[in-house]
Amino acid sequence: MSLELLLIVAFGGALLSYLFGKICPQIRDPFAVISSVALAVMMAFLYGKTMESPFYFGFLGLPLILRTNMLAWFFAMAISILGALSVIFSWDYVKDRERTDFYYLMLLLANASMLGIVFAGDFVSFFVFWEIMSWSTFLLISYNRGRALGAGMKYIIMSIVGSVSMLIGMLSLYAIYGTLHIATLSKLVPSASSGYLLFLFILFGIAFAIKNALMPLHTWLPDAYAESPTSFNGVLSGMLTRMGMYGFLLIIYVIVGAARALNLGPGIFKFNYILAWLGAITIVVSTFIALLQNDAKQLLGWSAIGQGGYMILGIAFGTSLGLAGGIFHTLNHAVYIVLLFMSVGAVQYRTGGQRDLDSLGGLIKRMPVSFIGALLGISGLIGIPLTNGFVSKWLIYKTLILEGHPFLAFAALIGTWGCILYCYKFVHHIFLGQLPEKYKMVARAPFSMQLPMIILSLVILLFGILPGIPLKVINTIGTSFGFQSLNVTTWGIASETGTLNTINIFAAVVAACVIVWLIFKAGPKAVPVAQEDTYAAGAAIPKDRYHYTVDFYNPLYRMISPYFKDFIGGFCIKLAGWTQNVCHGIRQMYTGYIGHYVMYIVLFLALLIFVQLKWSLW
Amino acid sequence: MRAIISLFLISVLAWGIATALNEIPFGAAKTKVGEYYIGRGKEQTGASNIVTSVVVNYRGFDTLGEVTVLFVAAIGLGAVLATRRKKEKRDVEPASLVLYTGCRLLFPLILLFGAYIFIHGHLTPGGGFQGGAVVASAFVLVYLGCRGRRISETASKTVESLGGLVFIVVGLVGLAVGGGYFLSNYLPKGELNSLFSAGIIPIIYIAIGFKVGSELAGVIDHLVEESE
Amino acid sequence: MGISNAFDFLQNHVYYIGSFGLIFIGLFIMLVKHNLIKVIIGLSILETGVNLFLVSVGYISKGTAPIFSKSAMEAAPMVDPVPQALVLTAIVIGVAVLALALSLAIRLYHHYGVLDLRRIKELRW
Amino acid sequence: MVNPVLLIAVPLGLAFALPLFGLISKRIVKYIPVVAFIFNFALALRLIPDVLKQAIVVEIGGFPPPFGINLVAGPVGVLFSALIALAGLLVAVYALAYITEGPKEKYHMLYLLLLAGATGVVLTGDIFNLFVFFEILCISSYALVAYIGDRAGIESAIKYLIQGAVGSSFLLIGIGLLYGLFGTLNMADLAQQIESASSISVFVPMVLIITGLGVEAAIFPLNAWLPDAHSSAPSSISAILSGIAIEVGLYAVVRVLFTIFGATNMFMFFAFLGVLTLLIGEMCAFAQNNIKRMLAYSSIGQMGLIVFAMAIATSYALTGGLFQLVSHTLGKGLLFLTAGYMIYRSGSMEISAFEGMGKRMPLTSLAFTIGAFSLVGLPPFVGFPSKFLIVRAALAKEEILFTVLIGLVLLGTVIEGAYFFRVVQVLYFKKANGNSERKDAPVAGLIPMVVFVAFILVMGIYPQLVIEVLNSAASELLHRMEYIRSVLG
Amino acid sequence: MRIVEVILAPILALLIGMFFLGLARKIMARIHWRYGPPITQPVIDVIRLFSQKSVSHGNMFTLGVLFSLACSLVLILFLPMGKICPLSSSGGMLVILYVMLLAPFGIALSGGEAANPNASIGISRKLTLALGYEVPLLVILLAVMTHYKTLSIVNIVSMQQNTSWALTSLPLFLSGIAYILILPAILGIRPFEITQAAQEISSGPMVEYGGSFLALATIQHGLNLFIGIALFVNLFLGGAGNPPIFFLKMLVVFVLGLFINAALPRLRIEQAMRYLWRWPTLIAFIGMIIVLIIRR
Repeated sequence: MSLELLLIVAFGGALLSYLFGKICPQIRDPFAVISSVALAVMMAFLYGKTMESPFYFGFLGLPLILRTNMLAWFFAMAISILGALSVIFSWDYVKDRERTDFYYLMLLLANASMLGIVFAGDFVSFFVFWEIMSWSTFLLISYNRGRALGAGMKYIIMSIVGSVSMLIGMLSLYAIYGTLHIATLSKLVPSASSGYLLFLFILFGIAFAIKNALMPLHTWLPDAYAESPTSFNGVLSGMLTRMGMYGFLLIIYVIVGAARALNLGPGIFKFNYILAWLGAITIVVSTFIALLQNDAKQLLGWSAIGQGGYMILGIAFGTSLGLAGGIFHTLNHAVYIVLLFMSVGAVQYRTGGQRDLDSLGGLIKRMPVSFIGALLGISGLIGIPLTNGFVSKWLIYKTLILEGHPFLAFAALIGTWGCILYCYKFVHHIFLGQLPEKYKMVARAPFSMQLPMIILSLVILLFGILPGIPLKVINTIGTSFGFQSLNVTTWGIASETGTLNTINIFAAVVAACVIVWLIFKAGPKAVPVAQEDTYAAGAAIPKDRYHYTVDFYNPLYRMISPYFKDFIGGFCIKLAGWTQNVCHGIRQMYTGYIGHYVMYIVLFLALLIFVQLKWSLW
Repeated sequence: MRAIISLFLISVLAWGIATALNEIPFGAAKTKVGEYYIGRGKEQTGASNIVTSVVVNYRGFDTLGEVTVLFVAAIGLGAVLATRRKKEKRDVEPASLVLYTGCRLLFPLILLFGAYIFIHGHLTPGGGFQGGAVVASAFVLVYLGCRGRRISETASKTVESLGGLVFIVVGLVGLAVGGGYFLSNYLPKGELNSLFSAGIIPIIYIAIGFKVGSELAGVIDHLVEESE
Repeated sequence: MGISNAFDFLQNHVYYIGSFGLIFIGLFIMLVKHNLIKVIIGLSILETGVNLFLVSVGYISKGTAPIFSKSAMEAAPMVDPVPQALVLTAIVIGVAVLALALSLAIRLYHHYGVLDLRRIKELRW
Repeated sequence: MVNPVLLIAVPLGLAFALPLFGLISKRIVKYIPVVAFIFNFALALRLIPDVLKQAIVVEIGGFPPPFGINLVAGPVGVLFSALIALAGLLVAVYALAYITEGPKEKYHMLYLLLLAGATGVVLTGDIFNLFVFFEILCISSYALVAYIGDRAGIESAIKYLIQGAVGSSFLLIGIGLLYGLFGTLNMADLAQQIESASSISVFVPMVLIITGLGVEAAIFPLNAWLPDAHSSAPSSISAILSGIAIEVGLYAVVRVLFTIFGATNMFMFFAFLGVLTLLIGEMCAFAQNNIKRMLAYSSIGQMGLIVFAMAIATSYALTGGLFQLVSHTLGKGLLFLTAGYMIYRSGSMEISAFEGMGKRMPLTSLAFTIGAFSLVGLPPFVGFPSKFLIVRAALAKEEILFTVLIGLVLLGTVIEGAYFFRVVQVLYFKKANGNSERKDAPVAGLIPMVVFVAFILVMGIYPQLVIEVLNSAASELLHRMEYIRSVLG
Repeated sequence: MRIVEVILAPILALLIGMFFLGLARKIMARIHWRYGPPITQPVIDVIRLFSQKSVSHGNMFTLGVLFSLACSLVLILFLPMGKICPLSSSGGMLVILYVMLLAPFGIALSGGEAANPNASIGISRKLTLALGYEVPLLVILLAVMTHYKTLSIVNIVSMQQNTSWALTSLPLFLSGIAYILILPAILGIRPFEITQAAQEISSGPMVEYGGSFLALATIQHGLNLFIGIALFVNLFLGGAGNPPIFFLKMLVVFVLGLFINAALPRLRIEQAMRYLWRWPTLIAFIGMIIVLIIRR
């Protein structure tokens, strides 16, 4: 199973589905599904393999290299599985849209390029795939037209800023070391001067922070998440955004190495402290902004920004525990955010694209599978014990507390508590409460949507109850970075300062539930009643809008809304306006009058002569 | 205001150029290249007019370009003014008989003079361009004196093309027979100071003369037509 | 520097001064005049100045035209023939540009009805 | 060995003969440029292997330099000739269907002459000869800009002409001064005699020449003609002007600076100037709503980038700069060609008029998108390796100043991305208002687009294809002495 | 032995919780100069409610309540009561923190499905209030954990047993004060009972509960009282060597709290939030900074 073959399958699948779409549209969808599932299956066979092979020599004399190791495999596996699920989900979702061939092409291309990124063994191929990912995503984000154009624009401009800064960083590596081969660089770079390392971190950091939506470089994300097709949100939010995490791991732990990276800078202004604080700010601010959102996808978008902060917090301190937490959280977040977006997507699909939280409600009765998906999704997001999010968050908190950063831990924890509020809002506004009249006849989500949701729900529980499965893989990654191995058991992590043992919790919860259920059963059976049959102090119950959603946490909103606004987003918009003005100002230079133009020519000449005569500068 | 700025800028330019000119004393130039041409031009090209030998032979490629520039200008002018060509003919008042006859009388004479100039380009001051300009002046005279007369566009085009082609072909033949050099003077040089001397120079100058004459005539034709 | 020195200077550099005088006059016209025809005239003056300059570069004191004739087979000194050849080319190019400029001016006048460049500013920014 | 003079002589001869062909049949006229450039392209390709070994010096008329004019078909010259022939060929094919009105015969003649002039500029080894060919190039472009004959065309042509003429006059004064100083016009001979460009008597002619050439090369304060001319010309001509004419101007500047004067002291200044040109060009393009003006300003920006790359003056940088030049020719040529038909279909140059073009002209829109991506420098298109090389070269200088400058350059890239992506969005993601019938460009229009796209992709994926030529071209520019030796023996 | 503990602990907690509920009513009545119900009244109520009919609004309505109660029961197992701590080694404080938050969340999910605006308003207040007191609470807990450098609550208790109570030792003194200030909010008693507000929003989240639902909710409330106080005792009063002393400490804390709070009027939710995010948070932060300084 060579890596070239994998990438050929990935990219070839993308192009072929486009062609099939043009030639015979009936087999396009099955083909896309089969190719992406096949990719996931092939990926599974790569488990535990380590290899490296140059696949192309034609680029400016730089060999392009593919390599795989545990880190790459871990990300690749997640990408391919989530990609396959997203493709399955898309089957019905985009069926009736325009330009579906284009959609599939870009979706599969984005997936394939992500695989390319994680398998890239040198920076050129890394960058190439990175850019392919950027523009294919740009085209997909803009796919919905209308407001999506602005979102796509934001995304691509920030992406270009990121890639530009990465380009500078990577080429400065090339200029100094004469190679872009990651394995070679990881031997050479650690001996560089601190200043240079900081320079590298800043440049690469900008690129990865933009992709990972770390504040203050997050502005593209909420709009991009909200406006892109919901079926693509899975890919976008699950792994694509987290390529920034992969990048951070790559630059911090693979290239520079923990030994140098963690002691860079003076005192509390160490590089990783600053990174961690940015992560913490990201968590708190975006959590509270998420609380204020009334658009399901905007809410999830802001939530995803905040979750990105957890991952950064996890990896910032370079302990094996935190690293495991950060990487595991990346995976977990991918699983539940994809699930949540799919659930929103299913609702949108059935309600005609409705994603305004204030207009929905009561869909639990019509779309139970989507509800279960959403419930498990938010459980993971909150980190309820026995769901996957709990384990990774536990690891992160524990790192922060034990490393003596209670303020960061506070930020992380308060993020979680805020998260409960918006998660409840999300579930309550869409699925609970009163079912509006117009959605009375809404059908269940089609099977192609239910299937991925069910799978992901099971994954959430699986990783929550048996976290050892992924943690063992992650532990291998950590040891490959040179950290000491964790004591991972199938049920959790054992250590002196607080052990995690999910089986105990699991047993306790099951026992408690059984007991409570028995007690409950002891009483008389509850009578199911209709929706309208509620206590209204004798007043008539209106047919519609008897569902309290608008300004749900009103007192809280009033308290926090002056302080938690997307100031940076506003600033970016202002910046764009200023740029526009400056550009308009500059072009006034071209007045249209020939006399001026000739004057410019003479001026240029006279200036050069004058300078040389006066100062003999040249 | 602009005038002041302009004056200032120009004075800076003047300052710079004056400084540069210090190194080029007037009237003292005797360059290696010029010396070479004067010294060896006679034998190498067979033309007694060294300027001509420089123009057509040593720097013949420039001249090819120069011809092309004029050609470009003529076509460009035609292209620019082309869209207004299709105008209904306006009645023009005919010139007086004296003028008319005088023009018709002078026309061949001027043509002949022009031809003389370009045919003797390698011997006397003058050459293809000068001769061509004289030829064109004959057409100006016709336009002014015999209003309504036009040269045939096809004919002038053909002459232009042929003139240019002769230049190129003469040059290309050099690749084959003249030692592999473009525009090399492969024809017999003849005796200095005689009409049939200087190899390809007279041929090229004749071609240029025809070409320039017809081009300038064409330019004038276009401009006259436009201004009517 | 006495009057005679100045006169000598003038005499020695009269072509340079004249040629660059023409060049700068032409340039000045192009910089300050609004009328297209005047600008083209300025261009023409500028080109004339350049041509004059080229010729004067090749001048050799008391030199004759570089043409051999039966009477003057080896008559020394001859002026440098190269600038003369260059000037020939430059003149033709000048003529070509001028002709094109005039034709464009004619067409411009058809379109705008004026030749005032301050009013011909549709293309800008 | 084939004589490189044919690269100039054949198009010239065909241009002269074109009216005669026209007499035979009006219809074959438009195929003549195609034939000419097929010949030229094949010839240039044929020359490349020879030239890589050693530069071919052709003496016109058999007179040894510096006494006769000579052509120097070094790697640079042949590279440019090949590029000119390629772009010329493709645009000529495009023009088969695109040029349907006006004096077509004259169009094709002027077109041939323009490119013959451009080829002359890049091949010649004599500075006055360079001036002459430069004038051919300029004058034919003045005429072609005015080809449509509307208000905008004429106005921009006259502006272009006046600025160009002023520039040419300066150029000529500079050449005259040089001749007065050194008594020679041969570039190699001049180079041999000039030791330093710092003395004022050499400096003044140098800046006069650079200013003169710089007008055509669209260096910052000298480029006011460009947006007007490029936006008003027929799109095929815009493609050539953007893709060839200004590049050739830049070639001339570079040749003068590097080979003749060896003005290493000026490079820092030109690096700044390049960045300034880039930023101003990109910012002006950003503020445009007119597609062709936008592309024209973008050309200014690209020129700035190339100037910057050249001014770094290491072999990496020159390779990168030349590569960027190639990629700009391909990218901008493609963009203007596609924009031509989109304007034709929508009847307007406003970007907003292109809404829904992705449906109406799918292939053309796709080509436009690829061209735009390539110019922004996204892989796997040709703009990426070229930008890659430039950035690498700037960083390999290991000077803070160049790092800052490259940062500014890449800021320009960001702006460029912003406006190109805006257009791409308009093409694909806005609903067409009104007519949305699907009708692509005609075949003769599509073929060159496809070929451009193919080149963009192939060279983007396999830059090794040209890198050898570019490397030796860079070393030709960099090693002045080699050049002198190869010409003067 | 472990099994016995597991079974015993919840039952004990249940009994004590119900006792506290009754005690609260009794004491409040006494303060109001009334006689008040018997202390066993809550137990009687629960038993009575179990025999009554009830209505259900759907599966989530039912499951939410069960889930909430189950979580509270599980939580008991993580809290050491004297020497009894059945699940001491399964995640420590973080698990406790999380599970503490699930009980209201379960009620919220359940009440949410009822489609009664009163319930929704109550839930919104309840969650907001939870966020309000969690801010100082988290700071307090983090200060404790940072000070003792462990996440395990058992370790914290044993460390206090070896030295002195956290409340009386310097670094954690302020944290303890802050905990006391937010304790009523955690317990959901006056002045922080706006979430229930029987007169205004008909008991808020519980508005649709009847019969066994209400019984379960009441039990849950009792357990909640137990948990909040037990946590305080464990963290700041050094836990206890054996269960009776532990319960005694809890009783003292509870009664003192009741006396103080019974005199206060009910706060609106903004007032409550403003209060919680001002003084207790400030004090907690100062406490945390002191802990950090001492740790250095």
